[in-house]
Amino acid sequence: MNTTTTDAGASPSTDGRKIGDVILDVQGISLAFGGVKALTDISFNVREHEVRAIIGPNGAGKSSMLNCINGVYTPQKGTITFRGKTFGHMNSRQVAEMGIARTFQNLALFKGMNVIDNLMSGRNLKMKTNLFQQAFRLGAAQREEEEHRAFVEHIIDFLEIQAYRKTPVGRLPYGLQKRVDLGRALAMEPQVLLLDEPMAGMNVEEKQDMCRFVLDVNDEFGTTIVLIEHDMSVVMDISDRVVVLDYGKKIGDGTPDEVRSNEDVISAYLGTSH
Amino acid sequence: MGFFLETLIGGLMTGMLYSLVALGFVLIFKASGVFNFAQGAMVLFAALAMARFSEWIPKWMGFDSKVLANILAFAVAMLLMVAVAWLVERLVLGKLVNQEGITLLMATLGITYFLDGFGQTLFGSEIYKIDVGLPKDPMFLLEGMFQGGILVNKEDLYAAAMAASLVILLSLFFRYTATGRALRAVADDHQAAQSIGIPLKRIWVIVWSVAGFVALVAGVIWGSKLGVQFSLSLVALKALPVVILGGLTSVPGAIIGGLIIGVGEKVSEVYLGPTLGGGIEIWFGYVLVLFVLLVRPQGLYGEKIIDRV
Amino acid sequence: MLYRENGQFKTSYRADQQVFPITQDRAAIGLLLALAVFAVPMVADEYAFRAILIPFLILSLAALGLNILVGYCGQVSLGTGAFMAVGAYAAYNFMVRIEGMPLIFALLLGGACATLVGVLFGIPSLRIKGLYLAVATLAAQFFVDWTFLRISWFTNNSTSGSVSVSDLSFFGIPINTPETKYLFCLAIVVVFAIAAKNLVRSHIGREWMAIRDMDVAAAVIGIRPVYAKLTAFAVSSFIVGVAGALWAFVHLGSWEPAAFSIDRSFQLLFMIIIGGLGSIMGSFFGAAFIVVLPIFLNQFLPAAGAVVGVDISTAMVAHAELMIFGGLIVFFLIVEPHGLARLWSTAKEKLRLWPFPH
Amino acid sequence: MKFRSIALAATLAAAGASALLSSGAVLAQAKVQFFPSLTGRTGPVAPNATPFANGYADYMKLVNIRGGINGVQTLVEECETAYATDRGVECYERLKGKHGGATVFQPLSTGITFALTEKVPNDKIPMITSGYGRSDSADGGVFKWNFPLIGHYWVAGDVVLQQIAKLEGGWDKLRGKKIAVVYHDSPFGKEVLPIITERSKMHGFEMQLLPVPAPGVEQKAVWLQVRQQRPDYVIMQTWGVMTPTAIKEAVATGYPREKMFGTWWSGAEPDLRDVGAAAKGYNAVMMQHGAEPQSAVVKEILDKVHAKGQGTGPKDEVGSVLYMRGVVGAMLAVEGVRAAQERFGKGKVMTGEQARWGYENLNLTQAKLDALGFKGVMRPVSTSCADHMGSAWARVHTWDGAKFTWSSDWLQADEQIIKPMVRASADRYATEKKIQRRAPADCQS
Repeated sequence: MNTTTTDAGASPSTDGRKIGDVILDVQGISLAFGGVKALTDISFNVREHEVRAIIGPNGAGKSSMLNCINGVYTPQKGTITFRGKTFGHMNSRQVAEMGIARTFQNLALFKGMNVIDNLMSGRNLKMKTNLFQQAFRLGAAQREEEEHRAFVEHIIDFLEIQAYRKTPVGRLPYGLQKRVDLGRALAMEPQVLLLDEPMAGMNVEEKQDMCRFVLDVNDEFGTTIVLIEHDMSVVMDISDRVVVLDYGKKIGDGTPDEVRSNEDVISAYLGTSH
Repeated sequence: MGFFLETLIGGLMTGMLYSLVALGFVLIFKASGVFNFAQGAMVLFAALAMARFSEWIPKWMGFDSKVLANILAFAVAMLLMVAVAWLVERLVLGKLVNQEGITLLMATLGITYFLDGFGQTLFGSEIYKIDVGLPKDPMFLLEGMFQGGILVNKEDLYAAAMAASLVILLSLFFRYTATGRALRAVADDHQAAQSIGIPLKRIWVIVWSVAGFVALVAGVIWGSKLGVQFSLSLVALKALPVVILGGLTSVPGAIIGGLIIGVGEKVSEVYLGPTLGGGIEIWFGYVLVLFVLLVRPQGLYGEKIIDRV
Repeated sequence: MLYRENGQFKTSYRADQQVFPITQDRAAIGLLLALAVFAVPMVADEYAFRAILIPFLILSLAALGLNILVGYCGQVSLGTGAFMAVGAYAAYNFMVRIEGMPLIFALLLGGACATLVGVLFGIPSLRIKGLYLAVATLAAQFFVDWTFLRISWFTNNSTSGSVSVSDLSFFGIPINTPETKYLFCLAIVVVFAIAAKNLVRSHIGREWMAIRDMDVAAAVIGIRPVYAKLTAFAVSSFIVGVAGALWAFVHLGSWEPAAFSIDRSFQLLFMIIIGGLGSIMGSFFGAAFIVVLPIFLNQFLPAAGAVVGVDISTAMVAHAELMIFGGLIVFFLIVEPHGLARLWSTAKEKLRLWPFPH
Repeated sequence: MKFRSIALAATLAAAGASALLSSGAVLAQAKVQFFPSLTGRTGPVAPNATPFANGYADYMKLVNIRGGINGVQTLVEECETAYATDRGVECYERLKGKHGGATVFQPLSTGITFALTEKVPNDKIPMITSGYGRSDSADGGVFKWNFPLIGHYWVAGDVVLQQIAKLEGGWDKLRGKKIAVVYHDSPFGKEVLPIITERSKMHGFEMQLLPVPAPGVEQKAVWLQVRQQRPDYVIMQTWGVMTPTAIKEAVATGYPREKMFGTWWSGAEPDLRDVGAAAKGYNAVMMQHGAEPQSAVVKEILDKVHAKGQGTGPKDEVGSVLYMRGVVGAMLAVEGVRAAQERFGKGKVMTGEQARWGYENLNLTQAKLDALGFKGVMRPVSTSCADHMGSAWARVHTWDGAKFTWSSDWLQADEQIIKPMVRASADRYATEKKIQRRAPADCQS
């Protein structure tokens, strides 16, 4: 996979990848912790190959939304339909098997492992050898390790983190950790990639790199992308459609321009922040 | 029926003593997040000090008033426990801040070994006597109602009373004194507490001293019951399931837990024991806890943990 | 200058995935093994074998097993002694009840039984975490001890409840001299160490560590906590069980449940904490430290006392031993909470860069 | 240990220095008979095990002052086991080769005894386990190296029951009676059960088994059961802190102390000191001797050892029950060597193997014992190839609130019952271990 660098400043080139039909459809999701309502009756859908953004002020319930899709949380009401299959609540394992990967807002890397192992762990679903084979590194296990290592190395090249292969992720600077987080998700060869504030706390250059990676993933492998982001300029630049949440309710949904002109959104969100 | 009541009462009283030791665990865990395995060793150490000084002091100062000796010995022992607390903070905890729980647990195990050795070096390893004048003879209640009456062990009764009053005392201390409030603040949130200028280190010393005090009282009670001897340190193992059952962070939990386990042990040993071949109280508490945790992973009164990502 | 990896280029992932990528390390390990197999039997006397080397090997194996559970999968267990006991008594029963049962199979079957019990007591780990789990595992400790005391079937109805084995042999080779016992243990330990190392650097190992480091994220990338945790318990208790059987058969020869008391569990936990959580090599460091230290103190203190002319009583030695032991534990936790293994690796990194500080 | 020979210090220095890998360091020394001593000076049983170790050491010093064993000096080196089996094994391995080789081991722990029973035959070192260890090891035909001299648990159990029967007025009176057994939940505790079971079958009394988990600091439930069942007698096979705890709980539940009978590990001063008057009436069977402050040997120790400031422990414990047990243990160890010297050469240092012959051919007549200062302390002991116990006599003493006084005359365990039990159990062991009974020829060797 060669990495064609597109300038993050430029608007996303919709040409080259045609947006398909709905792949992920969220219907009337409600989630509450005890008395606290995190999400109330949220519905939106995601089309194949598109870049879908979820925005909203802090505590709007964005992460909770992703957690519902991942099966980390179980919503009290509502359904999630993925490729025609409808679920009351998702089971993390299933979600992963269906090809939905995820990065985390405040890093959830495996601190004790180095970069390679973190990425390799993203391949676990694809590794099939049993305990015994692994214990004695029998041919199959050895081969498996090597194949997947090869794949992981591609990602390492793609993300330009060759130098840190064997570094324990705990020691990496924040920006790089974010990349590894993305890499781990990519290692799963996902069809849908959920990015939870991939650019939070980054400086301009890092943001540009990250945008580049996201867009490349989107172009190169046509991976559908759902991202949560605060930086409006970024969102407006790279996303095809945007959902706006506020206090766990959906207050807007549409193309960046539509959302820009949406009254509620302006008052609730744009008005306040930036 | 009468016998069942006897067992029940016996259990409650033993349970009260368990709670007392458990209380030490909880205090320290709340304030410093340390699961202090050394609590048992502290009980032994305090008891040894109490026992030996109560026989030495009269020799040194040449008087023979039991009461005075006991009071002085208690004071000296308490001073020792404060010193221990201070040293622990100074030499161990202070140097292990924000390590993982398991590391801290191991550190307290290290302290346990040290105290066991140190205590026996200073005070010897015979069986020593603590006599605070607890009556030993049994008394019988409701003899009219049940044939043979209900036997209540006076010593236990007094012991339980002492334990209970100590518990009340402590909860008052936590509620109404400035230090107590500070302690609770620390327990709730270290950073926040520090940021509003509560000196963590001093708090820790205080908490460990309080735990030392609890250990001393426990030591005196158990000591006068069993005689002061190495095995005393093993009461810690009796208190562990209590702490976990009640929930690591809850004072009332420690008390309820103690009573439940105390009663559970005795009743199970007396009624299940014979069919199972006896000696089951050694594991009963733990197995009980295991099953309770399956339903309430954080114990009866512990705070619930929610994963956030 | 001797310790460099410059110029050692890896041309294949296989080469890069070796246990010891640096040639010097491989050489060192090879040398160490050679010494252990050939040199040690020549120099060591019976005492060294029976009282130091054999216990060290067996306990390292147990520590290794525990480290997989605690160090790699992050599930704290205080019930290790129980799993050792299960291994020992199960192996014993296979020996006495099945005529002509070969020792090695008895050991492995003992491990298998330990695995079952381990998984059983591992189930709570699916709901219980941290210290709560640690204490919950004590249930295993006390319950198992009690079971072997109470149910005389397990002890082949011996009046006292203490059992013993004799004339061990490994496919015809009698294992009765200290040397043979030592070599037998060594062989088993090496095999298990290699297997364990392979496991922790394979995907199962990564699943364990993922659960340890961030269980939610692990679940999201498709790792099943149930599977990861229970396999960890299974593998761990298998190794621990075999170690228990070795301890009983090879080291003690005759034993009672007290041989696997809670003190044993703590001792093993010490080993992996001091040695280094999540490090195979650490298990060995820890075992060496915890086995040798008390013996050393116990003999050194009176000697030292004699040298300076004060005569230290046995009791005093024993107490001093406790104090110093406890003190050193704390000391090590303070200087290096990540254990001897971490010290070792930092030392190696420094050596690699030597003479340059960074 | 206030006093040790320079040689010992030197050895220890050597041992300590080379502790890590070679502590077999043998510093061969002329004419020294080495008696290793496995002590329990720390840990759960320290209060009881310490006097034993002191008595053992003191008597050995006395022997040297008396001129050694036909001129051969005795040397004691201690190793602390804290009553833990694995540490006991380590100590055994450490000491067995020292000072020209260990003469005989006395582990003072049933657990360690079991472990060492597997090892001593290979190392050719005898082991004396007076009053503990394997009861069946009295059968010298199978247990060539074990010597439960002057008593084992089954003797204790049998004598206790004899005394109870006496009080009741005959064995037949026991029918229908209920006897509770409070025992240490371990091989040590269980060893006493077979004989009591046997007797209960014979005389039709009911047994109530009440195991107490070690260390035994929590016995409320057990004694509640005693109170509920109201057994006619309680037999206690306890050790260490378990004994005083039991007596205290008995006091607390108001069970009559007169009805309580301890075996000989449950009836010493440390067990009753801090219960004091409350324990008045408590009985314990004693393996021959009890507390013997008046005996000649004690007097001799006091003025030849303690008076010279060479006493091992505190003066006031000299002559107490467990101290005496240490003294007797040492005496038997020494006399075995003396007997061996008769055969293998007076004034020579005996190897473990030679000493073994001595223990197997002990013949301590009353005259010899009296000469050694054990008048009134012990009765004659004579062992043989078949009988490694040599004497089954015991007495019962009773706590009068401050000290023990004899409450029975000499009682002998019923060999008719015990011998077959021993033999059966020994045979079982032999078949398990696939070992042959010793041929008569072997006894001559």
